[in-house]
Amino acid sequence: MTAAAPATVAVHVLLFASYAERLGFESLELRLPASETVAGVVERIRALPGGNGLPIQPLCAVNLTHVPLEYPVTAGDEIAILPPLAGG
Amino acid sequence: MTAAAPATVAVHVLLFASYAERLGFESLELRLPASETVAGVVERIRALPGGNGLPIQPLCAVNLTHVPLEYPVTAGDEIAILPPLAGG
Amino acid sequence: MPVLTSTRIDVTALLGSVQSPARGGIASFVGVVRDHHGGRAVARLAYSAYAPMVEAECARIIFEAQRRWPVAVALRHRIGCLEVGDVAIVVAVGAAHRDAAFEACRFVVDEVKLRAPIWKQESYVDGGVGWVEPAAVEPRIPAESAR
Amino acid sequence: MPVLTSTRIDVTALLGSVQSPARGGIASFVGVVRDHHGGRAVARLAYSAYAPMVEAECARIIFEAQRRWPVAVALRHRIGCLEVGDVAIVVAVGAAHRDAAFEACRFVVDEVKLRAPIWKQESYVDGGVGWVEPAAVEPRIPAESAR
Repeated sequence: MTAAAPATVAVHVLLFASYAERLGFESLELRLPASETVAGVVERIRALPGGNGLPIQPLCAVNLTHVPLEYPVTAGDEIAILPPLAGG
Repeated sequence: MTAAAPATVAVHVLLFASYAERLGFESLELRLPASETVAGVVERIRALPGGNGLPIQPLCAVNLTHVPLEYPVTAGDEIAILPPLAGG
Repeated sequence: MPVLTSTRIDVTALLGSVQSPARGGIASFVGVVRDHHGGRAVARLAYSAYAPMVEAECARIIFEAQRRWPVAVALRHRIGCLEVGDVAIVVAVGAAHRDAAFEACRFVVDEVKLRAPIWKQESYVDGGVGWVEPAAVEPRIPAESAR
Repeated sequence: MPVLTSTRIDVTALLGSVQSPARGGIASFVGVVRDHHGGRAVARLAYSAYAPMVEAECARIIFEAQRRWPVAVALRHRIGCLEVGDVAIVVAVGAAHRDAAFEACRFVVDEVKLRAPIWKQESYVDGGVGWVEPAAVEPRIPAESAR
């Protein structure tokens, strides 16, 4: 038996408003190692062209709910990186 | 010289709502000794027929302003004895 | 505009009257005649008032609110006969920021209930009538009262 | 009804929707587009949103309000292009008593501003545009979040 190749999961990443403007896109499919966290997703997005304009610790949501950056991601998650909220 | 007759003042007394119902009138001219207080006015109104249904210390106003019972009355004052307020 | 009115209160117009390009937050309170009071079914009611004092006292309340917060205030109270569901009081407050709007609106509603000489006689579905006498709270009497 | 709408918000209809014969107090907040922000004259603005999350988060906010107070809540937020003076948000809360109405209304307004993923781009009279970024406050993350 050989060691199993590290499992990966696919997630959907969404950007909005000023963040979407900086990076030039609003959504992205991303493959990640299993057991990655939201912070790891943010790190990958910040490594893209224009991504260093995002804060290291932005506001994030997973599947329509605010989550902390240590939140684990799983296959199929919708991960949103949110600029400062300005409703109302 | 003889002693001056005690000075008196005339005031207008107003009753409202349940108090006007109890006493059967809404306004009354009253002559009082000078240097009387609102409490003295209330005492006189409570001595009228139906007047003992009023509290000893009702809410009172003089010239459109809430006042304490010790408030002095002067000639021409409009003194209102107010049932519990129920606006809004 | 006087506070007291014997005709239907136009809520939308009052909300509009406290708005301006610089005032982005409008807090309001609308009080409506309820169908029950103290366990009895209310059919309709009649508000009466010591009208000149209501106007004077409400002017003082609005003045006090505007000394505390930078706000525009509109206040109407209906008198006469009202049915269940009719609007009895409207307080609308416009401000640049919502904190001031909310706080001033709450202040004006509370002070009007505590200080405005207005009385309410309810007619019950079972046929009786009764004066509403809230647990008689002493209105705060300002130190510099009357004169 | 969804919270987000791209057409004019009917304030009167929302106030009416939280009223009932048993709910005599209606507190509301109306937020209107102001003509200035940060010292610059605003000509118009555009609200955008992460719409499915706005609906989910606002449903949670209303649920939280109704666990704390016995209230009916109506909430609308406009998106798209707005002019100065247009209504951007309305929160209307009906309750039997005014304390609950005021407190729940304030709660819902505060939580929407803190938690609903909505963004605002202002167009200034002098020609520029800018994203409004309030001093970034961390929204409270519920302990039992997401799943």
